Amino acid sequence: MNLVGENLSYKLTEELQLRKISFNFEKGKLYTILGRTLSGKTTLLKTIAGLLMPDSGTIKFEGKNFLEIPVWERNIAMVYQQFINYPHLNVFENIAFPLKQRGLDPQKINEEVFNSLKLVGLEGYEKRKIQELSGGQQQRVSVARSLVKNAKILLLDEPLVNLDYKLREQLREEFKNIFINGLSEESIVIFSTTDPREAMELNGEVIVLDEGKVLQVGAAKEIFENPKNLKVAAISNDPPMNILKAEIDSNKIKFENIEIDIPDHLSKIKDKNFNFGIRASDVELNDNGFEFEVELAEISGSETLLHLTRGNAKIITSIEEVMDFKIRDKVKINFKSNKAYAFDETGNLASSPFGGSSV
Amino acid sequence: MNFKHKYIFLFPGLFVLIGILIFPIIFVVRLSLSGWNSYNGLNFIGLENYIRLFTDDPRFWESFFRLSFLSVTTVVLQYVIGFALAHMVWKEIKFQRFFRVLFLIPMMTTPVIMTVIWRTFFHESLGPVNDILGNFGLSPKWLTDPTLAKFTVIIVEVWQWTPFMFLLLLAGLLSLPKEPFLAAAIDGASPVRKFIYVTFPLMAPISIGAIIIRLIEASKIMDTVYVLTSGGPGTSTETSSFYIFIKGLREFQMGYAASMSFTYLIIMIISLTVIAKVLTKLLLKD
Amino acid sequence: MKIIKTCLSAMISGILIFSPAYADKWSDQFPHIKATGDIPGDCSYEEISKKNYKGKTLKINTHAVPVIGQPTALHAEQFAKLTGATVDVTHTPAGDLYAKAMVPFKAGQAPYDIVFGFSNFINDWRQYLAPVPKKYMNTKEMKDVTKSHVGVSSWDGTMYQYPVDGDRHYLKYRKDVIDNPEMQKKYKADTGKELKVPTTWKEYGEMAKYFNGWDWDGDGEKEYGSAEVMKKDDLMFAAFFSRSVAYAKNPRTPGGFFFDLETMKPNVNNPGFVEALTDWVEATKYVPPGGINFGLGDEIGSFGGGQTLFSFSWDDAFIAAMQDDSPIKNKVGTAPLPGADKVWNRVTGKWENQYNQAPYIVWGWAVGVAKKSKVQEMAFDYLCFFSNGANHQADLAIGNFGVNPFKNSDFDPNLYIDTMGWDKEIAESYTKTLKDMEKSKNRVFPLRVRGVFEFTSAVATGTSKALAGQLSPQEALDEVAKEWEAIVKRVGKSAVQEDYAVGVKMEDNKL
Amino acid sequence: MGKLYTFLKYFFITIWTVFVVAPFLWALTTSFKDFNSVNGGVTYIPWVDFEPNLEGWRVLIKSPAEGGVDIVEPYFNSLFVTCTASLISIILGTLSAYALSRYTFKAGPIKNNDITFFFISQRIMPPIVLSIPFFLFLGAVNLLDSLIGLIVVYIVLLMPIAVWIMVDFFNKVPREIDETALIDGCNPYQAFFKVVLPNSIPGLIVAGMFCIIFGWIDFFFAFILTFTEVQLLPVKIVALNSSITPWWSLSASALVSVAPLIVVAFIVERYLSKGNLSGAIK
Repeated sequence: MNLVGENLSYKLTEELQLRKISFNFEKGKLYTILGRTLSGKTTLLKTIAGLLMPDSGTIKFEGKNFLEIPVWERNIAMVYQQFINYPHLNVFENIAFPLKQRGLDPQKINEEVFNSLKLVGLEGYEKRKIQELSGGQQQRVSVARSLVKNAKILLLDEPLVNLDYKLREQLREEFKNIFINGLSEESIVIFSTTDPREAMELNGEVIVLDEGKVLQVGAAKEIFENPKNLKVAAISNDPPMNILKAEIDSNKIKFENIEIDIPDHLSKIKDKNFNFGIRASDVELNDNGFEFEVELAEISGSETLLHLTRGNAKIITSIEEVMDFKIRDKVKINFKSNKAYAFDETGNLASSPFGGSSV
Repeated sequence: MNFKHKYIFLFPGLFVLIGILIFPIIFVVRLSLSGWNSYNGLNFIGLENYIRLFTDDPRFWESFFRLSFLSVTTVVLQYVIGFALAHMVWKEIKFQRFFRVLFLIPMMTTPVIMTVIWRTFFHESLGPVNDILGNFGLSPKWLTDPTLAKFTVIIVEVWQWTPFMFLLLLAGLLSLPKEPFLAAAIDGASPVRKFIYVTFPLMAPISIGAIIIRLIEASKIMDTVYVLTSGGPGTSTETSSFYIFIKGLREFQMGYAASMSFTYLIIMIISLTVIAKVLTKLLLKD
Repeated sequence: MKIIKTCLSAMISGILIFSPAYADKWSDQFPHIKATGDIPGDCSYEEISKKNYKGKTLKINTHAVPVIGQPTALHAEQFAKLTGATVDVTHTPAGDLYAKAMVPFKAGQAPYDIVFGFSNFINDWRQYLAPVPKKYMNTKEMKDVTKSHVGVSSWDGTMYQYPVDGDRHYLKYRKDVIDNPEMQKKYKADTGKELKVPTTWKEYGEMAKYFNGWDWDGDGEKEYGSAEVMKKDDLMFAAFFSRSVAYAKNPRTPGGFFFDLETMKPNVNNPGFVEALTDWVEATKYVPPGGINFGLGDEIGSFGGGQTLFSFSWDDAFIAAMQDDSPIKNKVGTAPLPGADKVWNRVTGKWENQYNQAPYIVWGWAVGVAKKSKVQEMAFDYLCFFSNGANHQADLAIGNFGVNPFKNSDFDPNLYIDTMGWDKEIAESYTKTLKDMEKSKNRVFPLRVRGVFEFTSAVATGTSKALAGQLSPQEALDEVAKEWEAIVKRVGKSAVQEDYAVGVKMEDNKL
Repeated sequence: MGKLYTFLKYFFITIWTVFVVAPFLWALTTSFKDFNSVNGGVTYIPWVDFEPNLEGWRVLIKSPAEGGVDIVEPYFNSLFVTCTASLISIILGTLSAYALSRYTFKAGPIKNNDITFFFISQRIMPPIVLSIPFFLFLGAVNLLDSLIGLIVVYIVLLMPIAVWIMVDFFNKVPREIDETALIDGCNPYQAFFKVVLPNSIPGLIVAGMFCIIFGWIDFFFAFILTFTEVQLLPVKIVALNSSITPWWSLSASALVSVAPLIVVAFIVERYLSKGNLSGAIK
C-alpha cells in the first residue's frame, strides 16, 4: 500500500532531468528530499503529483498505476516555494477552494476551513485578500489549503526558502508540529529542501538527490554521519564539507606541507592517495596550528565563516562567534582529526568517524 | 504540463483562423501566377509576374526601401517617445489619470478620417501650422517637399501610434517587481543608472514584442500616405503597400499585385524573424 | 441671421429665392422641381408615376455626397415615391468607384443594378453593362443630348452609359481682375503686355506669375496665380492632357493623339507633350503654397474660395465660385482652354508655328446598368427619370449637385440668369464656351483602351516626378512612354489598337 | 529625482499634450466652418474669426437626399460588428494563447513560438490583395454585404492581436497557479475558467481594447465587402469625400467616431491605475 516509484526518467532540459529514480514511500512517514538547485527535486515532486508525465518508469499507489490517474483525481496536496494562492479569492475562499471542488456541503467546508486556519494560526484573517498578507502569512494560507484536503500525499517543495531567516526558523518548528498533529496515519509527507539543517531538523527519512539521481537514502542522522560519497557529503553539509587531496605516508596525513597524525578510524585506509574530508565546524583556530591566508570572511548570524587558502588547498571554517578578519590576514588553524572523513579516489566513503566504511 | 486537453484549448482558435484564411492564402498564391486584371480572367502565366517584379520593376524595390526607412524610423520614434511618456506618468505626477487617458486617444482615431484632418492641418496656405509659423517667417513645404513630406508622414504616424507603445510599456512598467528597485535605491543608484541597469533590462522582453508588432503594423502604412500625399510629390512617399494598392485596386492588375504581396510577405517574415533574433540578442543578455 | 441662412442647405435656399413660376401638382409634391414644374417627356414625373415597381428593389452605387451622390439619392427617393419601388443607394468616393464595382463584376456578381463611374471606365465595364435599349434611345430627353456626350457614352456606336451629366475642362478666370482697367494698366506698365483672357498657355503662365503671391483683391489675404490638380492621384493626368492638347493635337495629323494608331507607338514623349509638361513644371511657381499637392477638391476650394486668378479643370470650381453665398459670385468668367502659338506635327517631326487650340472632351460622370441586373427596365426608367427635363434643370441650378450641361437645351443663357442669378455676360460666355467645344472639329476624347488605368497611372507617376523635380520633363515622359510600350506589349498590341481605333474614329470626326 | 528631471518631465509632457490635442482642437473649430470660412484664410476662434455654422454636424444625421450621410445606423453596425468580432476573437484567442503559454506543442520543426508567430503573421499581409479572395470566399458562402461576413473577416484581423497579447500575459502568470488548481481537483478546463481566467481580467481588458480599436478603425475590408445592406461607420464617413473635401463635416465625423473609444480608454486606465494590469500576480 505504499507509494512506489520505479526507474522514473524524465528529460526536461539537458541539465534538468530525472535519471532512473526509484523510491518506496510508506504511509504515516515524513520524507525529505535533499538536493541542490536543479538537482531534480521539483521535477520529482511534480512527477509524483502528476503534473509531469515521466518518459519511462512507473509509479504505483495503493496497488494502482498512479500514472493513469490524472492530477485532479489523485488526492494530493502541494505547497510551492513561491507563495501560490488564488489572487482573486480571499483567504477563506482560497482554503475552501479544494473542498468546494469536491462538492462538500457548506457547513462542512466552513468547519474544515476554520480548523485549518486555526492550525496555521490565521484565525481572524479569513476575509482578507491575499495581496494584503505578508509572505509568511501567504505561505500559511497555502499550507492550510493543502492540509484542509486531508490529502493522502502531501508534497512540500521548499516551502520555507523564500522566507526570511527568522520566520523560516519559526515556521519550520510549527510545520513539524502541524505535520505531526494535522495529518493522519494514512498520509505520506514529502518535503524537499536544499538546506541540510532543515533535513536534519525534520528528522525524517532523507533522499539525497543530485543531477536527477538518488545518491543515498536513509535516516537523517545516518546521512549526516555517514555520507556515502563526496557529493552527499557536500550536499548534506552547510557549508559543504571541506575536501582536500591528501596522501598517507608513514602514519601521517599529508597535504600542502601539512602533516597530521592519522586518527584511529582512518588507519585502516589502504590507498596512499585519498580525499580528506572535514566539516567546517571541525576546523578550529589554534595558535599552534597551520598557517592559512584569509580569502573571504563572512558573518552569518552569530557565526563567522572564513574562506582560507594555503597553496592549492581551500577550506572553509565556521567559528561560533563574530570575529573581524581582513582579506589576506594570516590565521592559524587546527583540524579535529578524530572527526575527519576519508573518501577514496573515486569519491566513495572510505571511513567515517561514526563507523561507516567501505572497507 | 502536458494533457490531451491542450488541443482543445489551441485548436478552436487555430482552426477558425486557418479555416477562414486557407482559401484566401491559396488564392493569393494562385492569383500571383495569373494575369488577372481588368481584361484578363484567372489565366495561368507561370512565373511571369515574379520575373517582371524581380527584373523590371525598380519602383517596387524603391518603395520597399522607402517603407523600411519610414517604418523603422517611426517605430524607433514611437518606442523612444512612448517609453519616455510611460516612464513619466508611471510614478507620481499631477493629473496622472488625465494624461494617461489623453495619451491613449490618438490611436483610437480612424486613420482614413484622421489623416484628412492632418492634411488640412498641414495645408500650406489654409492650415494652421504654416499660418502660425508664417509669423516667424517660416513656411515649410510639409506636403510638397520630397524630403519633408516623408517626415510629415512620420509625424502623423508617430502621433497616431505612439499610444500603442505607450500603453504596452506603461502596462509593463506597472507590472515590474519592486525588489530590484529597492535594491538599487539601497545602493544609491542615480535615476539614470537605475533606468539603464534596472528598468530597461526588465522591460526588454515586452519591448521586443511591442517593437515587432509595431513593425508589422507600421509596414502596412497606407491610409496616411494615400490621404496626405498619394505617394507624392513624385514617388517620394510611396510605400510598398501603397504601390500594391495602386497596382491592385487602381490599375486593377490583381495578379501582379498578388505576386508583389506574396513577395512582400516572404521578405517581411524573414526580416521580422531576423530583427526579433537581433533584438533578443541585444536586449536580453541572458 | 447669417447663421440661420447658412444652416439651410443650398437646396432649400435655392427654392426659397425663386418663386414657383410653374407650380403644378408634381411640384407641390416634389419641391425640388418648383421652378419649372413637371416638364413633359418620356420619363417625366407624369409618365414615371404610371409605372408600378412595388416590391422591387433597385440598388445603386453612386458618388459621395453631394456631387452626383446627392441628386442620385434625391431622385431615388422621388422615384420610390412615384413607383412604389425600394431604392437603396450607397455612396463611394470617386477614386474607389472603379474598384467597388469592378471587384464584384470580376467575381461574376452584380450587387448593384446601377453603377456610377467615369466615362473612361467604359471599355473595362462594358462587358458587364447592358446597352441602353432602343426605347430609351428614342426618348425626347435622349434626343436632346449633345453629339459629343452621346459619343463619350457609347462604344463604337452602342451606348453603354446613360447620359446624366456633362463634363469638360475649360478655363476659369477672375473677371474682376482681368477685366479691371486699373489692373490692365498696371499689368501693361509692369510687363508691357495686355491683360486679357489668355488664349495661350504662355500668356496664362505670365499672368498667373504676375498675380502670384500678393493681395490683389484687397481682402487681407495673399492671392495666387493658378489652382490646378497636381496631386498624384486619379485625376492629375487629365489636367496634364488638358495642357497637352494645345501643343500636341494637330488637326492636320489625324490618326491618334495618345498613340500613333498605325504603329501604336506612344506620342506622349514627343516635343508637344514635353512642351506642355515644361509649362506645367513652370506652373508649380505660381500655384498657392502646397499647390502641387492639390487634388480636385483643393482646386475647387482654392479657386472657388477666391484664392487664385485661374483654374482650368472641371466645372466645379466655377460653380462653387458662383454660389449665392460666395464672396466672388459674378466675379468670375469662363473661356475655352488656352491654346498655343505652335503645334507639333508628329508626321513631319517639326513644330508648326501656327495658333492651335483643341478642347479636351474630358471624361466625366457616367452611369451604367449591370448586365446581370434583374431589374434592368426599372434601372433604365430610373436613369431616364434622373435626367428628365424638370429634374435636370433643377439639378443644374444646384451647384454642389455636380450636374453640368450636356443637352443642347442647356446652352440657353437665360436658364442661368433666371434661376441662378448669374450676370448676363457671364452666363452668355459660359454657354458659348461650352457650345463652342461641341462645335470644334479638333477635339480630343479621353483614352478608353482596355486597362486604361495602367496607362493613366503611368502618366500620373511620370508627370508628378517632373513636378516634384525628380526628373526633367523629357526624362519623365520618356519613362511614361517606355511604360506605355510595356503595357501595350503586355496587353497585346492589336487589342489596344482595336480599342484605340474607336476613340480615334470620333476624334477624326468619322463617326 | 532631481529638479532638472522634474522640469524636463513637465516640459516634455506639456509639449506632447499640445501635440496630441492640437489636431483635435483644429478639428473642433473646423467642424463649425463652411466652404467660405475654410477657403477664405486660416481662422481659429468662432464668432471672433468666423461665423460658426452647424452644417458640418448636421450632415452626419441628414439623409443623402438632403446632402448628408446619416451615420446613425452605420454607427450601430460598427459597434455591433466590432464588439462581436472582438468578443469572439478574445474568446478563441485567449484559449489558444493559454495553450501556447502553458503546454508544449511539437509537430516536426514547428514549436510553440512558431505557432504564435503564425497567428501574428496573419497581420503582415497587405489587406488590398486579401480583399479579393475574401470577396470570393464570402460570396461562396453567401455572406457578402452582411454583418456576419464582416465579423468573420474581422476575426482574422483581430484574433492575432488577442493571441499575441494574451500569450504575453499568461507567460507572466505563474503556471504554479494552474498547477495548484489541478492539484486541488480541477480538471484543466476548470482550472482555466475558475482560476486562470478570473486572474487575467487586466490582460483581457488590454487585448479587448486593442481588438476594439483595430476593428473600429478598419476601413478597407468594410469598404470592399459590403454593398448596400450593411454600412460601417468609416465607409460611410469616407463617403463624405466628394469632389470638394468637406473639411467641416469630416472634422465633425472624426470627433464623433473617436468618442466611443474614449470610454474604452477610461476603462483601460482604471485598470492601469489600480496597478494590477499584469501585476495582479507576483
